[in-house]
Amino acid sequence: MIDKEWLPEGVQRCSFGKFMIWLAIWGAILLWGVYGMYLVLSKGLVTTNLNNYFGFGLWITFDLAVIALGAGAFFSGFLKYIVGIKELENIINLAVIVGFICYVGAMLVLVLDIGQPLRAWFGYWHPNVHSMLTEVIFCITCYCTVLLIEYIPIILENRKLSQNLFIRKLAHNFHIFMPLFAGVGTFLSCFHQGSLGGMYGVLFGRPFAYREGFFIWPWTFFLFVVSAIASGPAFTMLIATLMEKISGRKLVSYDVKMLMGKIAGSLLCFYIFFKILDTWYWATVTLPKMGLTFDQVFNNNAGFGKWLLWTEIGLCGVIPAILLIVPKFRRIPVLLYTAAILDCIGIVINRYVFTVQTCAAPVLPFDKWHSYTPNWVEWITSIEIIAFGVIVLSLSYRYLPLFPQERQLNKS
Amino acid sequence: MGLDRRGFITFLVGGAVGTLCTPIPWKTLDDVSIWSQNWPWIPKLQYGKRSQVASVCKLCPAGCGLSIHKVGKRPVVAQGNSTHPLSEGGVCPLGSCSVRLLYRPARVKGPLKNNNGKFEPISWDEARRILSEKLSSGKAACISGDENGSASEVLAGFLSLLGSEDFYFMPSDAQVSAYTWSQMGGKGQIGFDLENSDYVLSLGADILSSWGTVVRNQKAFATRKGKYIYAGPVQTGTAAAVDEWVPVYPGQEGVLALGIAYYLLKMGKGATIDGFSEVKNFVLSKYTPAVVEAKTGVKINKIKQLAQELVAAGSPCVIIGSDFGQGSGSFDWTSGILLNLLLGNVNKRGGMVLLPEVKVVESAPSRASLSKNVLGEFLKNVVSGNKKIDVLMVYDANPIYALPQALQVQEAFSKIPFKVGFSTFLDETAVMCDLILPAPHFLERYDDAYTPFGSGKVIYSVAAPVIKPVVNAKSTPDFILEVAKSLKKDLGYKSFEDVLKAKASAVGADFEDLLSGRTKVSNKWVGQNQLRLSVEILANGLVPDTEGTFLAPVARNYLGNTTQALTPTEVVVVRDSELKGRDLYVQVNRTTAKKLGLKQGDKVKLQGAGREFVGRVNITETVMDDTIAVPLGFGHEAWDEYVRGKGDNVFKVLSVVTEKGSGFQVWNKSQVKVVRA
Amino acid sequence: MEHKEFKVKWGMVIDIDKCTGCGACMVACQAENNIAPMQDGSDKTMTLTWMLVYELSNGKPFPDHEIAYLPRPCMQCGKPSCSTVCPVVATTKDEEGGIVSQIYPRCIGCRYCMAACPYHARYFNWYDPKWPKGLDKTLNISASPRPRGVVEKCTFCHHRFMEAKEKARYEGKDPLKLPEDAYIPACAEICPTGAIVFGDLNNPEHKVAKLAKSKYAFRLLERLGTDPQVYYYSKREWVRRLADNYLSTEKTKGE
Amino acid sequence: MAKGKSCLVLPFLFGLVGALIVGWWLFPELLYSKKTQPIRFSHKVHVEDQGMSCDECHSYREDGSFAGIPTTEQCAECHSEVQGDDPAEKKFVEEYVEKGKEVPWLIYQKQPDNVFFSHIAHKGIKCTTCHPDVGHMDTPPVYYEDRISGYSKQTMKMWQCERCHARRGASNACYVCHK
Repeated sequence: MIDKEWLPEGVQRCSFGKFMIWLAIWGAILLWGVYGMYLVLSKGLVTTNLNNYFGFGLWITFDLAVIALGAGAFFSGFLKYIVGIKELENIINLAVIVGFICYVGAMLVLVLDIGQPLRAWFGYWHPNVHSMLTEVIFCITCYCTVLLIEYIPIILENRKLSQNLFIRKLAHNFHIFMPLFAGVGTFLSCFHQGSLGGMYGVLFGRPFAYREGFFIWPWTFFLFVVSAIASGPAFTMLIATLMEKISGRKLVSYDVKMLMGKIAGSLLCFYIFFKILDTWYWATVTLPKMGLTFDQVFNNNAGFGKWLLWTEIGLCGVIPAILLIVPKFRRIPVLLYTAAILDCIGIVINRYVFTVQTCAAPVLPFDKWHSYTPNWVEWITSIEIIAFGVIVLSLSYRYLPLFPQERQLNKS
Repeated sequence: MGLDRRGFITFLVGGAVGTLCTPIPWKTLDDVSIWSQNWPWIPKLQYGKRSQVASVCKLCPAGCGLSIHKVGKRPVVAQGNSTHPLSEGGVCPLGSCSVRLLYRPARVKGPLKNNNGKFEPISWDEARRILSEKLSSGKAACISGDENGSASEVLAGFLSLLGSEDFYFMPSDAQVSAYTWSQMGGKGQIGFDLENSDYVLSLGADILSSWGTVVRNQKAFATRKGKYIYAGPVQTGTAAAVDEWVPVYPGQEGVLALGIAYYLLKMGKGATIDGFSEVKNFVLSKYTPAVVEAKTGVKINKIKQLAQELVAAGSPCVIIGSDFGQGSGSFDWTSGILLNLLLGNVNKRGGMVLLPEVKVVESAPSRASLSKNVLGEFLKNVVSGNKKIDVLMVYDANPIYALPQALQVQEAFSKIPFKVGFSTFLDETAVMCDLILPAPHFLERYDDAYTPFGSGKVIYSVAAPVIKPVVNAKSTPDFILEVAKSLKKDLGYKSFEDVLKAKASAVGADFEDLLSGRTKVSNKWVGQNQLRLSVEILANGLVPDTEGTFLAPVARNYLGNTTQALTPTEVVVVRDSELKGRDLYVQVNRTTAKKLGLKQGDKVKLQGAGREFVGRVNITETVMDDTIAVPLGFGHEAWDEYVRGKGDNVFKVLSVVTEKGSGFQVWNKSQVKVVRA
Repeated sequence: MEHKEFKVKWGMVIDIDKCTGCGACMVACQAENNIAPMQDGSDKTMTLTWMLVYELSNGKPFPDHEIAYLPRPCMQCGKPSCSTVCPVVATTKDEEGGIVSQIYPRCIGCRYCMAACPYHARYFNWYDPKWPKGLDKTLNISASPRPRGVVEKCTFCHHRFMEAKEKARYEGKDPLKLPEDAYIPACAEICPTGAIVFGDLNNPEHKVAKLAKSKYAFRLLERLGTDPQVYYYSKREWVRRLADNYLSTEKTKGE
Repeated sequence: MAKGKSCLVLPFLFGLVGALIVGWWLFPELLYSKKTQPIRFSHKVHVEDQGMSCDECHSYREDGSFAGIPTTEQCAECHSEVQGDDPAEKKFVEEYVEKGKEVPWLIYQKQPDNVFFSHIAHKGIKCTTCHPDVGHMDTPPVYYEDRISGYSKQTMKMWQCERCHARRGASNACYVCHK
């Protein structure tokens, strides 16, 4: 193997050629996505299916979804470094990288999504402190930097690189400061997960999204934070499992996975309780106050039926919450994974309806429902982010000691 | 000391730190974002001194006075002239686009000669030489779309000097009304004094959307003293705003008029006209309420109520007209006029008034005699060979697009060996001509409008060019005067400007005053001799309808009109219930749709007059039962990318009937067969 | 959120009963504000129509069916849902007169304001504005052309306000005490039936102030709390009811 | 060790100083293109020799707007024919007056189209507060155009407007200046 001396010690990896083919496949998708980006940047957003009704579409949904799922990074970091749950060190590296990928991807998509990317920095230079989106811009960029800083020491742990004394020392210093970054990251991430939710909750012109608050205003601020940390760990755990399936090697012990499942599950219980409360209050108090009924803000013909809500709260909320919180179920791998998948799907649906259904539901009584289907440019640029993630993760897995348990688990 | 790797890295770090302390990153970031305001394809504003000049809109026959706003020497936008009696500061959507039309991509850029299907640019001198040569040896005819301008007078006068009587206006209610009135022994042009009326009943005429002096109608409506009632098959803009909409089957408004007349006669109303008793007996026996209800779809009670309200009004006014401004017959107008006569409001304040005509080109025939020239009959005779024409001149008109029986029109065109199109835009007619001699946009030429049809006053407006032609165009009447000169025919004027000056003095106005936007207005009415009325005409309303669904074409100013296709600026005004992509919507109500087995969005064919019209179904309750409404103004094959290929042309499926007693062609009562495509 | 009060509050009263849906206001607006022509205009999901005329229906079948037309400019809300969400201060409500501003060179095109506005009054430049050759000569020098990728909206022809102030200054008058007809937007100016009336809602002398107090006056989606500066007027109850969302048990406001 | 350290300081300094020179000297040189006015217009001749006052050419119009630079038509009120022996005047008459063309003057302070600057609202302030003092110049100054943004180097930046507005208590609402 050509890259033998770059590989972590004592682990097995597939042949370099095979690895290259794997990279080439994803690289091709990435390139296709880059072409999509080129189209968008050179010809404008007219190349997408976004329109006057759907200013927000797949991209923002994708953004919010990956940011929520990427929450495993900050929350695992928080639990490991601040709360001190030691077992999490077995998966924290992966959590950080997944988070990094999610955030970089989100930023890329955001740059595409705004009509004037060259002015993206205005968010810093001319900020409107009243806007939730300003907070999002601040936190997302700052947290992205934090994740980069957290990612660097993992890179520096590469066998070949760490032979260098300076690098080794540097990596060590990074590690010392890691709790600090974890803290900063937790603050930033919490804040902007909340701001993302707040973005919708404050839309008092959009009954579908508008939420009043009990003690946090808008209420979605709180719900988005909790839902993100209720799905992030599950997502990290799923990625680890997926990597095991693909590589055919054991990477994380099932105990750690169950721990992640338990964390996600407890939070999901907490979240879904408040989500149900919130939905109930919104349907019975907020909407009628605006002159609307619960029935009016859903429409099967336009693709925004109530089934979405039942799926989100019931199938992808209550059920995984039970499966994850009850140890008996958690111990059965199939149930653990299914529950985690449902959990993630539920959060994606949540982000989707807040983004797209908010725009689709007519507010003017004489307006009508509109439907939206993303076109290939939107899809490929989103898939491109996934390809980017796969490549980063593949490289990281191959060359960096991500999983402390890997050697142990694959001894036989 | 050589620079090792670490040294080099430190050098780079130093450079980076240094660069951050220079304007490079910050200024570049800033400039690049400023550059995004200034992409090369974003136009720069060209500042200058603002001014306003008066003009007169010639995009439709309504003759609104415009105020053209200029920056430097460039006209920028058109607004209504607040001192003009027909616009009072308002202007319709089409008129407000007039400046932008100067640069419409479809403009004809210069004189063109058709060389075996390919248009080649020629000079104006050559054009004059070719046309003079053709005219000196052949029989000429002319079609004009300019209903109230002196350009038509020049053309008609020129034609009669050439020994031809074949001058035709594009068909319109103005023509039918003039013909009907002169057949009744009446004098002058029919007008409606809406401003002073306290009860306006519009039978068919879509007065607030497209009919007659639209903007002036709207102004009169806004300051109305009493009720406005609109009877028509479709809930148009007029129906939306007026006090009451009375649904009536397309083209049956004349029958409704006689239904109302029935009650007036019963109330003992009369009129001093020849043969009145015969007329009275005829109406009372033939147009009984039951008959009228069956024909019009209007309930007996409603007919009676309208009659009572009209009688109760102090100065009622009944307007009659085609739902889409053309295709009406003498029957409709006779019925409407009869109603006004019975109400005793003819030449009365707030009623139907008669306005004098003015003519300054001596050789031109009078309006009354020109109104007898029916274009459809002419084209029929050309096709059948009864009429041999060598040269056809078309001015400000698009007959190939805007006449029913398109096949016949095209055939007639192909039988005429030499056609000249005096057109501003490359329309369907122009592209079939042998010579295209671009007429200037109205803002680039002298032009006038004398008492637009529907106006209740005599109004004469004249406009001078606001800008030099932006293409190589030449005023058509001036060109005609040149051709006349080369043929040694004397129209009595050196230039079109002189014609206008003569007209100004004939109406008793100062030419310079007119140019500055001060319009000549007079309230003079024409006294009448004894009128007559024939029962034969009135019998036309009793012809049984053919089988099929009623077709109600709908004219809307923002969709363009018979001469001007949908303008680039108005494209966004088109509703999503009118057009989707390239498919035009036809409108039917739920009941009719059910009857015809149609669902929302279905593709349908409307079959009529041997042709087919394709559209999609939009179900809306704005259309009365058994009726299918279709917007006019689509299905263009020429012009530019803003209209070409959008929708279908409803003129194709309009069926033409020759009216008994008048010989007029009528197509406002068309019916079509609706089939799923 | 802070609710700014202004001495002058520019407002509109649109008499729906006078509107014939002719579209003149829309066309005047396009020209006045330098909106480039588009090829497909009936697809309202892609067009730029700062002023848009909606067709309202009373929902009944023929022959009880009625229609009305509702021109919809920007409502210039007293409590805008759009300006507060803008991340880069490209839209504010801070100038005397209460017009909600939109600054194109500042806008990054995030479209958050579009998501926030319940009136669909905000428009994104999806296309590169394309001017057929020569048409750029008819551009209004008062309104700046925009590139693609920014959001724009009706500004009550704000440039006319600035020009009216300039003229008042030239004539030695107080630019903040403009006479009623010194400043009116293009749509109000062109409307052939005079359905659109414009003026200062805070000035009891102005026609708008009087009309807005009528029992037939109403605003769109009042119960959302946006406090629009555009009023409508209709004697038809069904029209007024369509202005806001009502539960079936609720009475129309003003009834 | 000491030697090694000095080795690192020097390259750092080289890099730093080099970047500073490039950034502060070379970059502006490259960024701006220099342009001269199409006609060498001498304010001096008009103001000092002919005794003309500024507002004979730079005046307010009746709608309160500021006319800025006069049009060729206005200039031709005097310069319909060549009067003196200045080649610039000859060029102006031949190329612009006789052809009826406007001179593409370069305006040092030209604000973008999205700015509505009302001269009359700033009437009390001296012209030279914002404009270069060209009144007595024989040759117009060189015009620097930013190659990236396309604007004049001297175009006032928004913060400058805002600073002055703030100092004078004028409103800094967006719509005070933007259109």
